[in-house]
Amino acid sequence: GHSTLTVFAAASLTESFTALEKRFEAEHTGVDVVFSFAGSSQLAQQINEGARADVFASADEANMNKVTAHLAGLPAVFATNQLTIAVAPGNPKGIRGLADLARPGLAVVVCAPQVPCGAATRKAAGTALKPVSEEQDVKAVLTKVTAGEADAGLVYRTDVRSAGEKVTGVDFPEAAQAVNRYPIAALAESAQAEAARQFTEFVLGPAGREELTRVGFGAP
Amino acid sequence: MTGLTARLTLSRGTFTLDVDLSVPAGTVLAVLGPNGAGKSTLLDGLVGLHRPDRGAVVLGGRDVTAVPVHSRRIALLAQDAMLFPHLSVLDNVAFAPRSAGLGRATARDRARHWLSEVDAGALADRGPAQLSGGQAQRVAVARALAGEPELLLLDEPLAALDVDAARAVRGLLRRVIRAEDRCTVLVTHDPLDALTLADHVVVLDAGRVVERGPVRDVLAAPRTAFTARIAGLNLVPGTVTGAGLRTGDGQVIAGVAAADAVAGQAGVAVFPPSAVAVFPAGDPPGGSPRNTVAATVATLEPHGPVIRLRTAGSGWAADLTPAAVAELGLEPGVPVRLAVKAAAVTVHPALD
Amino acid sequence: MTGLTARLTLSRGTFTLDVDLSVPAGTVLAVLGPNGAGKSTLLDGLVGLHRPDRGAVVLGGRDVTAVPVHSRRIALLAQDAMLFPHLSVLDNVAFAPRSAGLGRATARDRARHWLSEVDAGALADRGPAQLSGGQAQRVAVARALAGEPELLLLDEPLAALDVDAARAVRGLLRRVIRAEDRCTVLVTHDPLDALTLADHVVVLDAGRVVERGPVRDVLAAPRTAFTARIAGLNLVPGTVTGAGLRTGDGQVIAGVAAADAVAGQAGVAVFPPSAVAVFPAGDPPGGSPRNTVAATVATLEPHGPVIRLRTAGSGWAADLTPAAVAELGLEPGVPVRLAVKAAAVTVHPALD
Amino acid sequence: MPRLLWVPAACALALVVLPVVGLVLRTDLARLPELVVAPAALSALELSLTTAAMSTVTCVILGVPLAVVLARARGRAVRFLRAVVLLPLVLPPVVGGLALLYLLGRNGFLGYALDAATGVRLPFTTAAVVIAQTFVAMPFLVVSLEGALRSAGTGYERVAATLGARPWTVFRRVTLPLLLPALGSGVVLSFARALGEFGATITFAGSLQGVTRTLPLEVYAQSESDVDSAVAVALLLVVVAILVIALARPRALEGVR
Amino acid sequence: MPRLLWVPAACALALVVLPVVGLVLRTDLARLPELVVAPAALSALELSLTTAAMSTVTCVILGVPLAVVLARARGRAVRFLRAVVLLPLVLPPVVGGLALLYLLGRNGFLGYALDAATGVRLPFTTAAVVIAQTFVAMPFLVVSLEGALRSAGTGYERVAATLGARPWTVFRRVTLPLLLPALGSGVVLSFARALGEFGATITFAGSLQGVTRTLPLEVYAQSESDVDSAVAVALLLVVVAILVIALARPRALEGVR
Ligand SMILES: Nc1ncnc2c1ncn2[C@@H]1O[C@H](COP(=O)(O)OP(=O)(O)OP(=O)(O)O)[C@@H](O)[C@H]1O
Ligand SMILES: Nc1ncnc2c1ncn2[C@@H]1O[C@H](COP(=O)(O)OP(=O)(O)OP(=O)(O)O)[C@@H](O)[C@H]1O
Ligand code: MOO
Ligand SMILES: [Mg+2]
Ligand SMILES: [Mg+2]
Repeated sequence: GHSTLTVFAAASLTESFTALEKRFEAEHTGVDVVFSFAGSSQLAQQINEGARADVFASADEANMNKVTAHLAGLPAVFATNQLTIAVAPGNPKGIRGLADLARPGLAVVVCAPQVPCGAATRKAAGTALKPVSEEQDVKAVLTKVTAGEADAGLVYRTDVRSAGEKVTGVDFPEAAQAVNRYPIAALAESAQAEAARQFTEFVLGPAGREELTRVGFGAP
Repeated sequence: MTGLTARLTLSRGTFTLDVDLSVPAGTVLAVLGPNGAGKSTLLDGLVGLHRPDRGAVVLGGRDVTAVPVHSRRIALLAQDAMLFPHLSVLDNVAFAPRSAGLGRATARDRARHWLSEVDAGALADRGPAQLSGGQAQRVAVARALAGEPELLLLDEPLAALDVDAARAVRGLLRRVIRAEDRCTVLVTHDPLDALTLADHVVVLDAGRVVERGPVRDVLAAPRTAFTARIAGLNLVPGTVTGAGLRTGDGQVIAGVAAADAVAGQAGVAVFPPSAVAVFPAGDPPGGSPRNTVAATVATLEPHGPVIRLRTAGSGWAADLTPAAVAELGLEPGVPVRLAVKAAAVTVHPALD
Repeated sequence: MTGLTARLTLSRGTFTLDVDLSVPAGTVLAVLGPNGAGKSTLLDGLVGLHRPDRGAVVLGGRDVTAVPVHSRRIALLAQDAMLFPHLSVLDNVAFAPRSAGLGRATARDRARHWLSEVDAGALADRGPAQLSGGQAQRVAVARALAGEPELLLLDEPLAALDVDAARAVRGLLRRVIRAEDRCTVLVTHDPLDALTLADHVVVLDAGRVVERGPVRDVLAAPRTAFTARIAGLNLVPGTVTGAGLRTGDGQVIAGVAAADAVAGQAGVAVFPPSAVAVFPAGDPPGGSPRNTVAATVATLEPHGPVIRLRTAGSGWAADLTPAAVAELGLEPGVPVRLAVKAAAVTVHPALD
Repeated sequence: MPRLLWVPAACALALVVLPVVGLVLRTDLARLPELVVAPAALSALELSLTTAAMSTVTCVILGVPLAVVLARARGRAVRFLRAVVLLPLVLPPVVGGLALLYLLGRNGFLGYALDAATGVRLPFTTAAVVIAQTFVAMPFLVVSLEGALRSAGTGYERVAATLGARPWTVFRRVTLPLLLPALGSGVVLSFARALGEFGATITFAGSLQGVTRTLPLEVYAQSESDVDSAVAVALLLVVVAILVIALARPRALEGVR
Repeated sequence: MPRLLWVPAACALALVVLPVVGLVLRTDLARLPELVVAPAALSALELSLTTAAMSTVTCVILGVPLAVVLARARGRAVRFLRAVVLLPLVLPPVVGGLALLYLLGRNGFLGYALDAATGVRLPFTTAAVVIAQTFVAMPFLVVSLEGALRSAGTGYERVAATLGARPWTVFRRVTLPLLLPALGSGVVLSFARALGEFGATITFAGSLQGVTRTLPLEVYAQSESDVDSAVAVALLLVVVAILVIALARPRALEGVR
């Protein structure tokens, strides 16, 4: 038979999971993987309100914890992500680390402390930064940098990777204090427990590893 | 009783209308009155567009006071044509038949009939915006008639019509408003319409009925200055005497007393302008005219085939041929002497 | 020349107006014509609301054809009052003075003046929705006059007015439209207005001028059936002869030939209904009336103080007293004999 | 019309047009065809057009009566209702979506009843998209119609009643036809709002390809990996919307009067 | 008005009201006062009200002339412009913000010129918020006014011209006053849209407390960490908006006619 496997995945997984979908479907004929990409907290909310999902892949553990009641098993971390400083291509302002971001006249944007990337920024950089904007999500930070509006922005490595030529990433050591962990879990209500388990394992396995590394995620 | 009986008290802002009237089936009631007297308001009240404060409207035995407008079987041709801008002339006229449940084709046939009755058959496919003022008015007449209502309310249906159209529509109205089970209320400023179309007349002023009765009686023997003016009659108030009437300033007008005039009571002397002769100022003319009065020409206005001359002083009107006007060199300011034969003057009891 | 000269060709849908006219300063031109003749369209063309296909409007020496509406100094009182719904009556009338640059207080003073001229001073603070039809019309008259324009265009200014108001406004117009440097075009269905207010008249039919001239000349000697009807005159077309006129079917009407009537050419015999006597059918009456014709009563309509009787057959109209009507037992369908004295008939050359 | 008005009008136009021009200039138009034929974009476009059309129809069916009631009924309550209708206008769309979820979700009191009675669960279905879009788009229709109804007045409706038309006939043959120009604007506004709806949809309906992922959601998903292609897809949306509006707004709606 | 209309009207109302009721029921109202006095919420509220008011005023100043031009001018170009005005309606707000950024940002061709000439940089300022809100809200004003202008026709304007009023006077003393009811609706629509604006603001203006973080941005930020408090803040927004609209829509705007 033909069955549909619904995967709720954090928006930042769009690229890697879309690539994984093809490989998974090739290996598991008869299963059609469908994604719902949104903010992790939105997805958690929806699961709590009765969304019929089979798998949930969150961008942080906090949101995964909100849906503990609906999980089929314990969540497993399948990827990590780490902050980096996105600057204009070729780094014209010569930014080498967090300290440089305090330079006067430099327009810096970060995530708002309420969102995961902002929380990570707090953890890594403290309150020393004086940003011109605290963005709602990491893509908004990246956009400001690619548009040339900001001289530097704190984003994830995956974001720098996906932006290609348009930004350069400058890693900084404090980022290691705020590693972001991505957990995945099958959901208890799933009508396709077997396929859900298979997909979870697929993401955690070598194929998943390969695609996730390609877009910049770190190993768990 | 079949026909209409209504007693209405209603207010619009500071204006109050307080009227009762009855129109037997098959008859026409004309409503006369100056601008702002409440004629249109009365029609709105009858049709149900204005909720009366008190009163009742009874039509053909049904009390329709609480019946919604659309079920009253009363058509109103308002002062403003108000053709539906989104419908063709034909569909405007077909509106009432369709609302009564007729099929499109039948309704249109009936509409075509009524359009040709008002001589507007050629306009059927036009939009209302493509009509002249008079054409729109004619279409509005057809639209009101097409509903074949039990009570027909017409607010100045002949205004804006040219003479031919007015004549045609007057003829049409005469035919349709006499239908056995229909009664009609006709608002007009033209006593001619009242005379030719109506059985009875009420005269409104400031929201009240100031005069009512059979048309010819009221127009021949008006008891208010307004009715006398539109009826084109001269009217002199005073006290009834044996030989006629004595005015407030002691002048006596010889005349024929009507049957109901009682000597010593209030009365009015009534005589048509055509009965008034005009002489140069100075000696009163010898001969039969016993009532003469000195006056000054105020205005001269053609009135049908004659010139109607109004005077300051007495305020009387006289109708003269243009030749006489020229011969006497009459123009505003010229002093004259007016004469009227007593046989032409009737004296009626006055209302107050 | 001061005053207005205009030559306009313009079209609205399938209708085409093609008119030229001139109105010397200080004079009034009346425009008559049946519904849909193009009277309102003509005014729209003059004021600039309709762009002419060809033609020019010259006012006081200025060619205003390309001048925008608001700079033409032409006021238009349209058929529909169209008072600004968001302004009080006073501010409606003050609109033109204010547009001319006057201060609010001065403009309102002027507005009050004009309002009292049309006897609507008491309505100053009302909203247009609180007026009766005739009150709105009076306010619209005041609004048009308050601009003190060079050219005044009036489209049926007296329709919807009661007799007193009509008389008052007629008097007002007579005063204001005679201003030295002003000329006026007055559209009306009422020959009375033309007679009392205008110097010249043009009669429109189907977008063309079919008759023009000094008012009295045109109304006394109309050359089209329409004008004859509204002027209340009988008009019989035929060929001018020495003694009068011969109709298409050989009947001869004795009459007085006008100076410009040439024997053998087309002409019209003209006589007033008041000159027509009515006798019972049968033998022609002995005596002076030389023109007699057999006919059947078609309609009877009161007309001022008389009854106007129209006949089938000849189509002539006769004015009778109600007493005569009663005495002769006249009603539709009764056969009669009509007579008119030759002295009362004038024969004019016809236009075609 | 005063010539001077062209100055602010031109500014207004510039404010609207220049950014879009800038956007087009910065877009790699060469890639557009490739992006347009991408199955994800196509299915999102199709979904967007169907759902926006369906929610516009729903808005009309429910909103026109509501506008008439608000414009014609009298009383205090109506004045209050008039303000209530504006709720979805001011609610941030995401919160609106949340509200719908709380109402129609598994734990919502209506959603629970529905599930128990029929087994139907609305969230994360195409129906949910339509509901979300209708929720946010409805006030646009209602407010614009109500204004038009109010300024049109009741004159013609009264005339129709005197001609014997019962209320329903009056509504169908007079009120509605005279409302057409305003209905045209209202439909355009609500269709556009539905087409661009993002926050309420993603919250209430999720973002499942082919089921609930409309074009704005697709743009959002795209933007995670490639902003330029997201912009290109957005331009596709714009072009399609303008075309649909231009074609679907026939003469009749532009004001016959 | 046909009684039958109450049925769909009630459905429409339910669709609008029930979700909000659901929201209120699920909110911890006890915490509301505490959330409302939070400085972040207060400063966001203040910013939202000021910027929405300013952009509504801008919309009126620029949008009314544009609506008049579109409704009254003739010609092909105008038909085209009429469609162009709808652009911000259909553009996903985030893309709209991007477009503004591309135009007025440091590297945008207008932004660059502005920076070079005056040293003014718009992004990340409160002015940017107003611009973004004006951009998205303008079409609502223009479309609703244009419909009204069209159905009102030019009759009274023509009468005014015959009374010697030059075009500017006609506009000021006839067109505008007669437009008031529709302007009322238009102002409500655009104010509400500006108040709820999220995507374009965050993209073009960023989100900095007290400078550019309007209430919807605050709600969104809150919702990531604490949905309940986000909802509470959103309800605050709703209450304030309804109050402002109810107070700022005086009789005059409700149709004097
Ligand atoms: N769009 C149109 N298409 C065709 N004919 C039209 C159009 N608009 C107006 N007309 C016609 O133009 C003619 C002139 O109209 P106009 O309003 O000037 O007449 P009028 O002389 O003022 O008549 P009335 O005495 O009834 O006011 C009418 O016959 C009318 O039907
Ligand atoms: N809202 C209002 N406030 C005060 N007076 C009003 C209001 N509405 C109407 N009126 C007055 O009511 C009176 C009656 O108006 P109505 O339209 O019935 O008069 P009418 O007899 O039809 O006059 P016309 O011959 O001019 O048509 C008028 O004097 C009018 O000014
Ligand atoms: O959408 Mo995210 O990946 O929760 O920041
Ligand atoms: Mg009236
Ligand atoms: Mg006319």
